Amino acid sequence: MTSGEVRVRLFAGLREEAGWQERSLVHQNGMTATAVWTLLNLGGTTPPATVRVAINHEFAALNTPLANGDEVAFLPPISGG
Amino acid sequence: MTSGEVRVRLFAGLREEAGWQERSLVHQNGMTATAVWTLLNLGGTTPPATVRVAINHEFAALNTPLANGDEVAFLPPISGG
Amino acid sequence: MDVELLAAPFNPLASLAAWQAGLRNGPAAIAAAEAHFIGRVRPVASDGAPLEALEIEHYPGMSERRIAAISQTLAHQHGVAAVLVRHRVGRIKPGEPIVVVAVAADRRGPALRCCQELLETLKHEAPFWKREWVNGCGQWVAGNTPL
Amino acid sequence: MDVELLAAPFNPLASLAAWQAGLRNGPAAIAAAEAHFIGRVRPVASDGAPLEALEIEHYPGMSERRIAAISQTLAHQHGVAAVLVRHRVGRIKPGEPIVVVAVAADRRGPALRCCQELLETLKHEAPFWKREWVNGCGQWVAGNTPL
Repeated sequence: MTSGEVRVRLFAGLREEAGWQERSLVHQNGMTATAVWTLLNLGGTTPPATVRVAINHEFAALNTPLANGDEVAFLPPISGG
Repeated sequence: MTSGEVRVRLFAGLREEAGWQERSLVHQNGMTATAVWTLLNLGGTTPPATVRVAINHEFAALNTPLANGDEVAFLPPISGG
Repeated sequence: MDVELLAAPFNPLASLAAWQAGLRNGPAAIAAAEAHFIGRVRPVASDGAPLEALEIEHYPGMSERRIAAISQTLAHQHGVAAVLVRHRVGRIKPGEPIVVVAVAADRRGPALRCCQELLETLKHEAPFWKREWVNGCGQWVAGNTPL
Repeated sequence: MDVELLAAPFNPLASLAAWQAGLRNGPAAIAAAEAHFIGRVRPVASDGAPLEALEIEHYPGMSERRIAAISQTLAHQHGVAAVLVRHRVGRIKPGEPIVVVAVAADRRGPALRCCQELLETLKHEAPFWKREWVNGCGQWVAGNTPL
């Protein structure tokens, strides 16, 4: 992954609503998952309460600052097993 | 099984303490497992609280009257599975 | 209810495979959840000494009847589709299977709960007695291993 | 921890047999208790319609990592000797296995409890999404089936 960027991934219903599964954004200091959500016009100014965020394959809080090269993912409600 | 008799069975530790595993007794009206225990000198006038009784392969109370041809068993504490 | 006492060593997965094959052709074919338990003989006796063998005495006739009755009652209570029980009797070597319990149900909750309760009930309500053999001496086990 | 995601149909008892064979040669050889769970695809969708297939989307990389972490944490918490997880991804037909969880421990309590908690945690904490296919249309499943 190119440093200076943040990779964004969507899954399942979120992916289909948005019509894309992966995008890259220029990294900005202090950028959070909420900011990414807004920038990409995913719906409103913050993800719905049912959506969880993962940063680099770990669950994370919406307001965790993203670093250069991070992968942030928005996860609709999980239905595993 | 001969009518007019009660068959008595012992298992595990009880069988070894008594030195026999099966006996027959003449059935008497109103005979109970407790009476059988006493008659056969199995120790005291009633089985210890840890011993359970089965009549014809079903758990039963000590004071259930035995019928002609019944099989009564004294079961030491169970340790299955 | 598929219940059997076995006097010789057996393969738990083979028992499960045969049971599953039977289910596929019956009313439990659509049971989406299956819970299993396999118990084996520990290599040490209760006092920590190396175990030669575990012997299980039972009350023939009553033991089969009790296991069938317990299985049927719990299957009904938990609303599960099918139950399998295999239980060894006789002399069993360390590492060998003693018991297999399996439950098929439509949902994971009933399958798991019925499997656990069935196992616990068998341990306390079926006429089995364990004897541990160490150095050629047999000792009756007073109760069940802790949960 | 023996954890794998599978993109093709698999045989749960074969997975269990391979896992057991591995245990026999390791430190879990003396684990006397084994609990298993197998989950299969139901033949009907949530709304009762006949199901063509269940599709499971996952987050490659994160899903493996989460399952391994969950398994390790619960194995440690319950003090069990070994854990097996097999989970299908992709398109799965009715009756085909989705998930196998197995736990080996010294005692039945930890084996049974860890198996149940592992299954429940996977359902809520690993990034999997189910889609039901009925009549050529796919519908995302909002949550988990009730326990």
